Amino acid sequence: MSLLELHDVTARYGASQALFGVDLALAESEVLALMGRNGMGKSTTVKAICRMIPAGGTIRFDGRDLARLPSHRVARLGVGLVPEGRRCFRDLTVRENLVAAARPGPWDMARVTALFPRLGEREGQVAASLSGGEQQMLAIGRALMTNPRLLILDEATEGLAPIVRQEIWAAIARLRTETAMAILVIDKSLSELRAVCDRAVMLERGRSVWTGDMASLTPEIAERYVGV
Amino acid sequence: MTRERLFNALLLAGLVLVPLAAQAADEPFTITLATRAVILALAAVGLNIALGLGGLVSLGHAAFFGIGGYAMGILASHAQSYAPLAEWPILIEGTKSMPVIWLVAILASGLAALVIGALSLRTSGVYFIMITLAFGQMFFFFTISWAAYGGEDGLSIYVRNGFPGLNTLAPLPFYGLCLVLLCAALWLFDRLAKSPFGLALGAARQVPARVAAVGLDPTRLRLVAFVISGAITGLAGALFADLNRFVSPAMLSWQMSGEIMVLVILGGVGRLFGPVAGAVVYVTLEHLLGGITEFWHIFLGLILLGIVLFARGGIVGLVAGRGGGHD
Amino acid sequence: MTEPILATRGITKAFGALTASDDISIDLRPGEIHAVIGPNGAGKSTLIAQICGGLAPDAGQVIFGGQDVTGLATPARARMGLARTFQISALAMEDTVLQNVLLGALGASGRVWRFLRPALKDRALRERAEAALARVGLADHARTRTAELSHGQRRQLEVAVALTLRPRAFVMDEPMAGLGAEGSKQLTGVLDGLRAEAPILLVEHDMDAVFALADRISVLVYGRVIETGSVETIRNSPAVREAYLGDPA
Amino acid sequence: MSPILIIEQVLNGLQFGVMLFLMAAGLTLIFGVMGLINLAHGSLYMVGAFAAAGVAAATGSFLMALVAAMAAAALAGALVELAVIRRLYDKDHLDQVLATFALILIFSEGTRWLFGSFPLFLDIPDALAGPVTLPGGIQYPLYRLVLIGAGLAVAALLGLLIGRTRLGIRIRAGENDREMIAALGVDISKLYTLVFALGAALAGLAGALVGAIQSVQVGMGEPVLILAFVVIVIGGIGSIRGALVGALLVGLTDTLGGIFLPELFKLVMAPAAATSAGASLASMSIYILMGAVLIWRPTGLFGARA
Amino acid sequence: DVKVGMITTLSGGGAGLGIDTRDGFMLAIDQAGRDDVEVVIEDDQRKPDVAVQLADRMIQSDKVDVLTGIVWSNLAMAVVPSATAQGKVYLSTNAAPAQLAGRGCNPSYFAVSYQNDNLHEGAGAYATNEGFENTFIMAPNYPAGKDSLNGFKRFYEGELAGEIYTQLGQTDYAAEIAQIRASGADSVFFFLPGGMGISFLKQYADSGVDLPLVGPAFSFDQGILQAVGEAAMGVKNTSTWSKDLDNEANAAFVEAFEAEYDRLPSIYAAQGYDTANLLLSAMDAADISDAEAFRAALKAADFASVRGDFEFAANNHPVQDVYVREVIKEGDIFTNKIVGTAIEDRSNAYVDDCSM
Ligand SMILES: Nc1ncnc2c1ncn2[C@@H]1O[C@H](COP(=O)(O)OP(=O)(O)OP(=O)(O)O)[C@@H](O)[C@H]1O
Ligand SMILES: Nc1ncnc2c1ncn2[C@@H]1O[C@H](COP(=O)(O)OP(=O)(O)OP(=O)(O)O)[C@@H](O)[C@H]1O
Ligand SMILES: CC(C)C[C@H](N)C(=O)O
Ligand SMILES: [Mg+2]
Ligand SMILES: [Mg+2]
Repeated sequence: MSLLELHDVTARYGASQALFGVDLALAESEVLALMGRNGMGKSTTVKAICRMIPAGGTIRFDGRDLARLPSHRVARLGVGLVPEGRRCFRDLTVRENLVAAARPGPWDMARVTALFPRLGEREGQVAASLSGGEQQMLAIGRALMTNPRLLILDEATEGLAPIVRQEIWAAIARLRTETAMAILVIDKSLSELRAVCDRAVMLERGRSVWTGDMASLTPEIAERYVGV
Repeated sequence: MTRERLFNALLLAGLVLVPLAAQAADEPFTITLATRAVILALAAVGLNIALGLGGLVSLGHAAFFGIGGYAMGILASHAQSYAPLAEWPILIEGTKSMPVIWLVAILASGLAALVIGALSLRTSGVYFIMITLAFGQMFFFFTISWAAYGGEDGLSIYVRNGFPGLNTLAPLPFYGLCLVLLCAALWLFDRLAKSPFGLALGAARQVPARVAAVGLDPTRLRLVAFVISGAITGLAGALFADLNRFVSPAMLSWQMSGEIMVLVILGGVGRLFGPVAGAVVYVTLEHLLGGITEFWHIFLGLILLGIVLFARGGIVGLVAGRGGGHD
Repeated sequence: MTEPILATRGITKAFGALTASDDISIDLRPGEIHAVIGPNGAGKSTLIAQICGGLAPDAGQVIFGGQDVTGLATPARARMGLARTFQISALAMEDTVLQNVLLGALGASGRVWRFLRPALKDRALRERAEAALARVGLADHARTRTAELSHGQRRQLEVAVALTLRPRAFVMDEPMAGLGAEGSKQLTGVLDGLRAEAPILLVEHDMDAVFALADRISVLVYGRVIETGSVETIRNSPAVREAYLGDPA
Repeated sequence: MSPILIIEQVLNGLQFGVMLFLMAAGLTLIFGVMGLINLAHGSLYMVGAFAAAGVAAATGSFLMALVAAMAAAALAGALVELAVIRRLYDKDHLDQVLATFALILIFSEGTRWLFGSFPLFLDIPDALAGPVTLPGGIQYPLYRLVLIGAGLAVAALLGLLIGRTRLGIRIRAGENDREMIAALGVDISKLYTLVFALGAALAGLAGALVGAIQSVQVGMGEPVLILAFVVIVIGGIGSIRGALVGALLVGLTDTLGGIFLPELFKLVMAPAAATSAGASLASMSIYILMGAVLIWRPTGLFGARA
Repeated sequence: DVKVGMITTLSGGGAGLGIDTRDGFMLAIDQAGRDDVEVVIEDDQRKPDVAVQLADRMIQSDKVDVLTGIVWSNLAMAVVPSATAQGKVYLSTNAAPAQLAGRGCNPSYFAVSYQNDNLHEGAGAYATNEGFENTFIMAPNYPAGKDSLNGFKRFYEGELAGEIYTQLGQTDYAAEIAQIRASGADSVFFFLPGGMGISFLKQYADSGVDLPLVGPAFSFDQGILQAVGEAAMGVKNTSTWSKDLDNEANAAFVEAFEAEYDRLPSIYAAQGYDTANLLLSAMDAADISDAEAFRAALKAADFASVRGDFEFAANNHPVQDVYVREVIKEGDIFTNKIVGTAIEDRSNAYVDDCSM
């Protein structure tokens, strides 16, 4: 059974519609890539799942319909979000950022700082004064602190140094092998996605237009939907 | 024609026709009420430049309103008593001429806005709200104890000031004057909003760092807006004092600042006719509700609350739909 | 060697115990793209802030156009011809895309103190703004409200605004951040063409873009420039590999 | 002017400051932490004072009156939050100003409708009445000493709550990014209702405590409200410590200014004119203080953000 | 027929005063049972600009003949000059600032209440009679406050231990009380109307300073005494009226007021009541359309005042006694009792400045 299931999901920002029908399914422990060019609706899909915007169609998580739940209930069901643009709590320290999100489970302060030692070093610094990359790590760590069953990473490697990026991909790979966590990744680096993801969904103009195994994602398809 | 424009046109037509009808029906008080609405609208248009275009939430605009009022009160009372304002270094006499009074009101309140703005604009956000409030309070307490001009009792003048060629004592001509000034201010607001200055000011409200990065000084843009804004509100203050033939510290109270701001928000922040709609509705409500019950403030409060909660973009937003202004 | 247009001389900046910029001297010569790379938190944005006037250095100078501009405010430097883009898009979200580029054109033209003529009616300003939009591929979106742009489109607009300034030097903080592969490619093309107009000091983590564009690369680690050189030198420097690049994928 | 008098006046200034802090504490909690400009905070203060007066008249117990004040204000606060305030969080300060301005009108006239137009009676309990003699022979009202103690206790408790507890951290996180903290699984709405009720209860407590030595009447909240705003802005919004320091500064400035400025002016002016000019300047002094602090430190003494 | 416009404060913090004024005034009108007076009542919210506009409306639209009701001097200053300039009669139920008594006097303006200084003058005279030699005096820093201290000093012959102006609306008086304690005064005169007075009295009582207090009636009127409670007990205050003033009209008034409104009247109610009766008496003697005659009828003051003998001085302000009262408790209710007369037949200090 799928952990997360979207069927014919639509969404709009005021007068302008952004999603016109997105279908996707994600099984327990699966790693799925959500791909598409800029502005095709990837982040909007994520917001719809997390109930940060109202959406049409059906969204089910672990068999439950999310349509009527407030955002925090979705999170408590086990959806951990690393949002586009990081959105760390600016005035809180690194430690407080992590504490604010914490819920019981294997992921705690120690484990997060083990994954990202930099966060341990900057524990008492307020998030606003962190470098972009440090903030990104904090956002991932914060999502992990909620001990999610599904981790959503929206452009989680944006703006990171290659070496850190490698670290993060390695971390994702580790999460994939060492935990049962399902992961939904949005990223622009095709090669990295190929390495960690089981399957991919392509979005175009707010519609899911292609779904398949990573193996079947041919260069032609990539060229057509993401332009490389 | 968009719905907003239609609404604006209707509002303006109402402002022209209602007092004429009142005149015909011999209901001079309706004209007085309309004059009050128009003058308050003018004050609010002034604030709308700072608030709507510049995003400067000033809770001290009553200071400019009051300075305008005192400009009129002081000049007129000196004219009334034939005692010059100053004899040294130059002789300054009082005057009962509206154009001169207006000019003085604009200059004085603009100057005050320059000083207050230059100091206040070092802060932003909530701190800006509060520091403007503090300056307002300083002026308020100053006028309360300014014995030379009546202190808390304020200053009365016995006859309304004059305007060349018009009988300002009659309600209608005075109303006409006020309406013309309001229209001029609206025209200015409209022009400003679309002008390069307005564009840059709007950007300074949203992303000051960007504005600085293209070579413009956001603080200077805001300061200019604040000065224009204060000057217009000051002009309204002079008219208000003339309407009442009276000026007192009450014009500078923080409640007055709050009321001017309420007019803008009620009508629609950043909307051209927002302040006008706000003032007309507020004055009408005040007038109608007051007659119904002693506890009419409760209903006024409920209506205001309803507008904030259910009409984004104020009255104009409600009537004309979103877009244009901002909230 | 030609005179550098932009240079820092021994810039130092500390935040408490942390030295974010440690005696940095780099320069930008006409016609080049000089990339600054380095790990997260190395001090790249801090360096840019000091070059552009957002932060005052504790020590050292910023020289622009042969003049010491260390004491000048941001707008003054911009008026002298220094254009920047922000790591996190700084755009007027309520305004249209066109208005955002018009703002840039305005800043450059010095015609901001006009109160009565509509900005949109100023032909010269408009042409300048529209040209910049066309260049980054946003011409079709001129009338769109900026809030409605996707992240990637905002990045493009960010560059377009800097273009309108027609500056003597660009300083760009991660212009590619958040752009899709295709977008990066397109923007790489734009920047490539730009260097003829004005040199670019480019902070970027997108190594494909950096290696494709840069004439020189400086590597910043813990606030210090550990190496400056050509793409080849940097690519093969063990120190840079260790601190930043990691193993080639 | 004798040293004793000066010490006593300093004490008065401190005490006035602590009194202001009681009011400012709830305000800074709501205003700083939840990012809400609550002009109606003075109304909750009034609700507390009226509830206390009502209950004190009925039961004769001051303690019951205090409990009633906090309960009534907390209830009023929770209701207001549920009905109005929660629709304002995602709006900007302007809408908050208008809505809470409207609430002032409703509360003030509603209270007058319920309790009539004349001030109510609320007095110091007998056990705390009258002066005590402090070391140095200073006579000082016991009740005011108790006020000082109560204010400092509130300061300490609040500081701990907001700074140290997970609840406090989550509240502050919500202030930075409400949507995001919800997306991390925190029910921010419930949290905010709680905080608002807590802030309201503090206002109610202040209203009852202060009401016992002032007048319990409609509109009593507004002058204090302005002073409380001045206090938290000087201290830096959201900072409990700032509110305390700000309150003491304002208390001292106001008290000592009122006394010493006229004396100072007498050195250069005729006494009558000096008294009047000194009093005028004294009435402006806290605003001058606030202006000066903000010009020097645009985000207040302990504030980090605008 | 006569149409009366009453502008008074019916909402906000000062509403009690306006409500008493209105109720006292209307009591007299109702008692007269006449159908030839009509009263329009409006709330000025204690804002001068609102008062001015209400006056305009009453004059322009309602076409009233007589205006009345304003409680506060600053509102009176805003309304009265222009109302009288437009030929309307203004009868003051309370506020009577010096400016309108002296050079600003007007034949159409009658202060039925007092001249503002009167009560303070009474307090000064009382302090002198009582043998106080070193009084500490204080008032808020606004015109009425300055008039107050001047009025007190006019009749006070001792020394001043201190003279301070407090802030308008001030709520904490610890600093002033400390100054009083340190000043070596033998008595204290204070003018702090409304909530300011309540705060001061409570704090003073709690401070352990026990010098005798004197003040004008404003801090001791029926509306606020209950709120002050014990703290006011025994304090001397000066007034031109008191509920135990021994005359027939007053006894009838107090009884009728209590019967009608279920509370004791205040000085504002008494003044409102007198004002209405003065108006009615003038209507009996002259027609309002004959302005000259009507004003003469008013000036004759041919009505039974609750203050006993009543006549107008040349500047249309009363000549009356100023009494000294003491706060007492009757059953559960705090109220005042007359204990003496401070000045008899007091006119006012501005008569000679008035040329009419
Ligand atoms: N807040 C918003 N208001 C209005 N429209 C929006 C908003 N956010 C996004 N959109 C529109 O919705 C569409 C989808 O945007 P979305 O952010 O989901 O794209 P994306 O696939 O995540 O792109 P990117 O790769 O650039 O992040 C875009 O066309 C964008 O213009
Ligand atoms: N205002 C500040 N106070 C304290 N420390 C700061 C402040 N601003 C930046 N820092 C610290 O200085 C260091 C350099 O930050 P900077 O933003 O310049 O890094 P960067 O090189 O741009 O990183 P990235 O590539 O992630 O954007 C970081 O460790 C950051 O935490
Ligand atoms: C109630 C009174 C104290 C009013 C006073 N006459 C004043 O002008 O304010
Ligand atoms: Mg996205
Ligand atoms: Mg950076």
